Amino acid sequence: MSANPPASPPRTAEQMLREAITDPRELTRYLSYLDRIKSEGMGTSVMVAPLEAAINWARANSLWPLTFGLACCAIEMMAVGASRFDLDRFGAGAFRPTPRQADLMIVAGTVTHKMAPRVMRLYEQIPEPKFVMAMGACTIGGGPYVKHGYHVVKGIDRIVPVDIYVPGCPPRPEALLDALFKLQARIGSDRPLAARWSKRAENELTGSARP
Amino acid sequence: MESTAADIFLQRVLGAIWPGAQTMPAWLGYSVLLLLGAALIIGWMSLLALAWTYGERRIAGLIQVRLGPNRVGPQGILQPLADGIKLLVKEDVVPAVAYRFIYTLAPLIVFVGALLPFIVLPFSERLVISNIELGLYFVLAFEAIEVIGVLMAGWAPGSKWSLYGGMRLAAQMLSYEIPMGLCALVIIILTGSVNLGEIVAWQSRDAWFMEHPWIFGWAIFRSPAALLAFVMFYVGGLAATKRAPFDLPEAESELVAGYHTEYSGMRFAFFFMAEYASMYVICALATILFLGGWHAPIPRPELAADASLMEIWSRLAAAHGAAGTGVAGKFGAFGGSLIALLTDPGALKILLHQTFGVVNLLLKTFLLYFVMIWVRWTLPRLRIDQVMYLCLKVFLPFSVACVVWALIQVVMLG
Amino acid sequence: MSGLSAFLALDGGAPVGLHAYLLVAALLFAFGLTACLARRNAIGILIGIELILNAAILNFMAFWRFGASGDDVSGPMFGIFMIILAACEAAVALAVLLNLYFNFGTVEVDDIAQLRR
Amino acid sequence: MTLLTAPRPDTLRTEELLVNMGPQHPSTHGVLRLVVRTDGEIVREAWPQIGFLHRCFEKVAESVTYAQVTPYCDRMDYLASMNNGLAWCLAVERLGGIEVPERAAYLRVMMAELNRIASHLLAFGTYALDLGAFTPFLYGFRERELILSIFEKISGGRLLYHYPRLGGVARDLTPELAGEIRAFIAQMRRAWPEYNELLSENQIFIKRTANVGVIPAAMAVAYGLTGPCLRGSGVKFDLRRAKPYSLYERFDFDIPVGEGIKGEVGDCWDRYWVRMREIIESLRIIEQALDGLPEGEIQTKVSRTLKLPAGEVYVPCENPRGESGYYLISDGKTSPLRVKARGPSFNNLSITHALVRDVLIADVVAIVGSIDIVLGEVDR
Amino acid sequence: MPETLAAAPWQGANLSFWLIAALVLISGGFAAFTRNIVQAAYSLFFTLVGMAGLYILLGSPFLAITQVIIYVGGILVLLMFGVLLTNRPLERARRGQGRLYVVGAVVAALALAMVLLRIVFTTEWMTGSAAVEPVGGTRPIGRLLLTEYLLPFELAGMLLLLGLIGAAYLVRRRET
Amino acid sequence: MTPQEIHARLTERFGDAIGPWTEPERGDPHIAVAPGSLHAVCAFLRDDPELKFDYLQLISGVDWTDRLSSVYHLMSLSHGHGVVLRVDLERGNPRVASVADLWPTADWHEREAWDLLGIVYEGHPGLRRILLPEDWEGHPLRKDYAAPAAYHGVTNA
Amino acid sequence: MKDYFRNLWAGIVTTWVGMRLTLRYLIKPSVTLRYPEERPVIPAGYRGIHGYDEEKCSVCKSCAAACPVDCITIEQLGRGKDAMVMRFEVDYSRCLFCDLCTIPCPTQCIWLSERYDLAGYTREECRIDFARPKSPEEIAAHEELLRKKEEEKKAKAAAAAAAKAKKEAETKAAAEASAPQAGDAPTRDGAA
Repeated sequence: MSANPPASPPRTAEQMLREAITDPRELTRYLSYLDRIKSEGMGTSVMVAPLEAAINWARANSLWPLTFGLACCAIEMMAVGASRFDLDRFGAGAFRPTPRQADLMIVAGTVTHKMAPRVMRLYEQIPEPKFVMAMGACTIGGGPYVKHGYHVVKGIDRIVPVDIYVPGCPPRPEALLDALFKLQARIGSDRPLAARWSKRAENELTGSARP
Repeated sequence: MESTAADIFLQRVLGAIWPGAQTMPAWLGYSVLLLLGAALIIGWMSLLALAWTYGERRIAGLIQVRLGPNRVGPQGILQPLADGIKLLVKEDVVPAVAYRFIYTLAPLIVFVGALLPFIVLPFSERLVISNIELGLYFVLAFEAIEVIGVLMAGWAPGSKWSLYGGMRLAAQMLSYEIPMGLCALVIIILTGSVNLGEIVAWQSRDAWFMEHPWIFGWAIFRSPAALLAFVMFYVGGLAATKRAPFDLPEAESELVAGYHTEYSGMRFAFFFMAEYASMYVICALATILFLGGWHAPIPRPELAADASLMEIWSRLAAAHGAAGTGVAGKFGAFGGSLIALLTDPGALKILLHQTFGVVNLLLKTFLLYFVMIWVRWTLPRLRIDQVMYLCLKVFLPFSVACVVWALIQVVMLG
Repeated sequence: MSGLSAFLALDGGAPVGLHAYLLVAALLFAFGLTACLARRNAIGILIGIELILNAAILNFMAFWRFGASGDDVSGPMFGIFMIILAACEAAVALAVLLNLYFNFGTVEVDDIAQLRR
Repeated sequence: MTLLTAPRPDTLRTEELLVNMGPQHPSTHGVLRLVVRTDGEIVREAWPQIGFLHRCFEKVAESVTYAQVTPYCDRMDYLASMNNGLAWCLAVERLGGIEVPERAAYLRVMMAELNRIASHLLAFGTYALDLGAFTPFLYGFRERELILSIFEKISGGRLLYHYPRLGGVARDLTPELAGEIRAFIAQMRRAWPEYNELLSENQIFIKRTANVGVIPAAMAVAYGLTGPCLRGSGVKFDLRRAKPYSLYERFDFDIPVGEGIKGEVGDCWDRYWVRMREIIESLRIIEQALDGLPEGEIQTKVSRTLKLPAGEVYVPCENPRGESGYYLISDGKTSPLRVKARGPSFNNLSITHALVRDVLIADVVAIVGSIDIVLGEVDR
Repeated sequence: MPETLAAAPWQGANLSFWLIAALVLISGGFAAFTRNIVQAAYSLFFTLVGMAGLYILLGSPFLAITQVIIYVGGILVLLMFGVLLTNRPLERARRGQGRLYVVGAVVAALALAMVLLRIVFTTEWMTGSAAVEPVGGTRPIGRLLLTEYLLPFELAGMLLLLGLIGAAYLVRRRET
Repeated sequence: MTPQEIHARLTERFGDAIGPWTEPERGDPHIAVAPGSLHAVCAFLRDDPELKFDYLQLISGVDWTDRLSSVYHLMSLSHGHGVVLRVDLERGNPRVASVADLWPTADWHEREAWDLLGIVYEGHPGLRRILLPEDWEGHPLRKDYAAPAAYHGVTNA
Repeated sequence: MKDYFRNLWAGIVTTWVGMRLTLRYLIKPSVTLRYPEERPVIPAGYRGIHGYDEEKCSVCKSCAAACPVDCITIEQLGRGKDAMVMRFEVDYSRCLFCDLCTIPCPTQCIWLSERYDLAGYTREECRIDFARPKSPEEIAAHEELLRKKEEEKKAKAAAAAAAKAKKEAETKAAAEASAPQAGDAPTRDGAA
């Protein structure tokens, strides 16, 4: 028996792939797919780096969330948009009522089986690039309802790929802001031009394999 | 054909920079001119939209005791730029059930509809793309094109919310157009002209038995009918630009996002820019019609000269243009004529005068712009039948009364 | 190329003349008439009528512009009156149409003819 | 899939549109779905579809101990978590015969009333948002933040407090906090007239809400409406008066009812106005509770593995949205046999179908907003 | 060798004419022949705007703008409103027109077009000199409306009023 | 009126359909009603001027593992008194008359009891699932209910 | 007619009143907390992420038992007083922050702290192990200690058993003059 490492390092896409896919033929196909994404990224990096930086900068600083609240956490989400915390300071305050114009889906609250198809559809309706924030314990893993909640989806990552997880029940508004910063940081390291179409692909590959 | 500013520009100025312009096919010349004008207008529209989305968010922030965007760039001024770039690179989605052609066309028509009034909208006495006689009539007419675009946007994507948005706008438009037109008629009656330049000129003429009336020369101070008409015109303008409390076509809490529910990315940005551009058109038009246009509320030195800036420029450019040979030389000549223009005392005088006018107009326009934002963040939304009630049962009788008053005033006071 | 160019008067010595306008008007009129005859939808018929009216206005304008009388404003005057009439006609037609729709649930004229009570 | 719960197709006429409002719709206050049958701008009928937030509370409650149910109760009506926890604790205490110290009862009342204000402020804000005014929402949230900071200090949570515990409350009130509450009361009294200036008295707001969605008193009772929805129809019924609990009988307060000032009795404006006046009444109660707060214990000893005697009990409490109660059946074990939660929003929402008949789309939003539902307790 | 700008300033106008004529005819044809009534209404928009352009070329900007404000802003919006109200707007299935009808109508229209075109191109029209610019400004129109054309003007006003009343009467809500 | 007085009145009127009075040690007393006469009892309770139970607080289904019950909490806003009715039902075939025609509020409560416990309310205008999706299997609040392993492909473990 | 003008007047006045209010607010200072620079004052007793003091913990697992969602997982080496905490993991994708776990703790080694920020890029980051990471030597040492204690215990038990057996034998011998076999030594309990 050995002591656990304090925090496991984030797994690479390849690792996740290997864990997720059992069929060897499928796996080879996906891995070659991944290689192509990577090589395209490498090949064009010198040329497009400044442009990519600009695009990333714009995306990170203009994350329009979808007006989409499910339960308790939605109230804290509203509080973040309100005067005291003022999400608008970071350019993310323009809550869009329609998924077509949104970039960020803050899934705030318990996702039930009845709601799950709608969440999936909303996610699909958001044009690329799209980001998903799982806010609150219920969204991340079923939360308090994980044991006896027969009607609760035990983790939103079973139905849509998640970019950032914000635990809490509900998380403080500051925690949500922190998560936003972390998301912005992650967007900053994206390769939007090299892998234009690849985000969805990679999500399909590495994230939760959606049924 | 009379020689217009366009002809002068084409024949002399362009010719001065590039003598070949004189011999190029006419259609090419017109196309270049067209593109140039369009680029200017679109540039100005984009600038307005960018600046005022930022402005609106900051003002809303102030009203709501918060800060508004202040992180992206110094004090957040790069926020609209980030939004713009993001929208530009966002995936373009066309719903499967949409009528592709009309779906694609709708934002462009809305955009063009918002763009057209700029053709005749003056910035100052001389600074106007086309000073046609029917300026006011033109602006009012081409506001309608935007409505057709919105109707297309409402129908094409096959979404029910969009459809409701489009139909609401149609109903709304049929009600606000009439009182707005009548309010404009008040000014037409008072001034006896539909030319925007003349309307402004009328507002600097002697009034109230004063020689230099300044602020009292403005239409709203010349006649109580005009004051009332101004208020109604402005409120009607709110409806025309789909701003709160008349934002029914895109009522967020009722119709999701109304007619642009299904639009994303750049197409949505077109609607967005069109909204801010038509806000500018309404505010500038209200300023020109009722608030003295480019005339300042305070007295200013009489700097106006008869010669137009274009004349001087083309004269200078022609003088310098002959000297240049080769590309470098031509650019040199262009620069030279520019410098000469900027140092010419006559031209300087005109420039100063025009700049003063532009600043005046923009200040007043932006004040109205601010009021639009202020109203938006204060009032709840009306219901569609209340909009119709307001326009047809309140504004219509009052605007008719204003017209009658204006007629009486013109007949009695001459 | 030169033939087309000549026809279109692009390299000729004068602006396009009366014939060009009359051509456009005639075709538009024919379109309008077809729509009136072939459409079963009442709104389609209305659209056809609008096309015919526009063709007529264009004729008036063209004859006024290229006709002998060059100093009055009879052409636009006719146009204005026709537009006013068209507006009036459209309003009434639409009212009739909505009435039909409420009563019969359709705006297909054939169906309405059959459904006549 | 989406049409499964939609009305039968044969009840529809073809030229009318069947529109889904929600579950993601800006004005359905969460995940309510309204299937509306529209004819142009007119909504002929609306069927509320619920269950998108069904979190199986009742099943969970059967599986955990009495003490462990309390935090789940907070999540029922997450806007009035204090009141919900209170209702649960009262039910358990009554069946278990547990005495609550007087100081704890006073603290419970104080916090419940503060939470009522917080909830009404949110209702005020979101109602304004429904009607297209954005700023009142933020002003409401500004005052709400003050309450939240008080709650944070006394319970450690911003939204879900878990403050009332079986047999008492979690923590005591410090004198500094009492001062803060008094400061809040003063601030709230300053802000209240501003809300009215901005929204309540605004002519557009009145025109949007007066004479819209009128609920006659008899209909309100028949549909089991409670809280501001019932009182908005002019029925003077408040459980704090009718069946006092947690020493409410000691406090002096008025029960605001709809008077039809701007239109008919029982319209949206009346319901809204009842809420606004309840804010003031709650302030009065809090002041009295602060003044008369007795010294003493805040918690009686309750066994960790509490077993209730077999029996059943139903204790209704007056929540911000109406009668909220837990019907608790015990069979003598450590966890309940059955818990049924009566959420006021569940009943209040059921009137929607009867209320939304031949109104404009904008009115649907106004009506649903005036009922002020929280899906957490509708779906449970 | 194309003419230069300086020598032939009217060339732009000619080009514009043909472009606009093409727009008018194509969209007009579409409005007449498309099977989808909503698309017909939308293409009518382009026809009407194109007609406004032709009026400008013919020297009457006033009529052009009137066309836009009344036809596009009023009639077309009404028409579309009617279309959207009565057309089961989201029902994408379209019913075909009767085939026989279409054939007959197209034949008739073609015949008519031929006759018209023949008349157009064979008749010796009595034309004045095109160089004379007719007056089309606002002022003379306004003056004439209240002098020479006063009677038609008043009649038109009366007609509008009657139309308004009639329309309102037709669509009034009948209390049952 | 106290529940006991109400019980006395009901027994006087309905006889055997009403169960015997039992005063519980703790908590609320209830009146047991035979399923067959529930609707008549409820109608009487609502319409009798002295009782006038105009307000139905809630209907709850209960699974006792050997039987099911439907419990009605009634209250009179005008008289201020309340009563609890309980109808015991067979577990295999739980059927009872709907009271949605007496109190509209019963509509949703009965749909919920059907949804979660499978109690059939006869005469209900539209007894469909309310909280769970229409194609959900089973009635979760029954004591022998086992949650499905997956629903529409979303695993539930 | 009277109503018409009254409505109109009310509309104008109330609109102006509302706009005056928002204009007043335009110049009021904002209430916004400039978050990343200005940190909020988290009051004492805030129910944030757990705090855990391993030194105090007696590994009684009553916190885990009190948790309604079983979000606390404890692994240990040894039992009772000698237990060493190998893993004290809280799963924040389940935790309710209800404070129920801190009540039964006899040593106050677990409490809810003022930390709140936990956002991570993966779901695994939501599980936090509060136990101090142990080096292999430490573990080996502890195992050694356990074994020693076990042996001691065994020896003690054996001695006690022997003594008891002896005593019993004596008493029995005294009674019946025949001694039964001593009982088996207690089996060794492995680390959980």
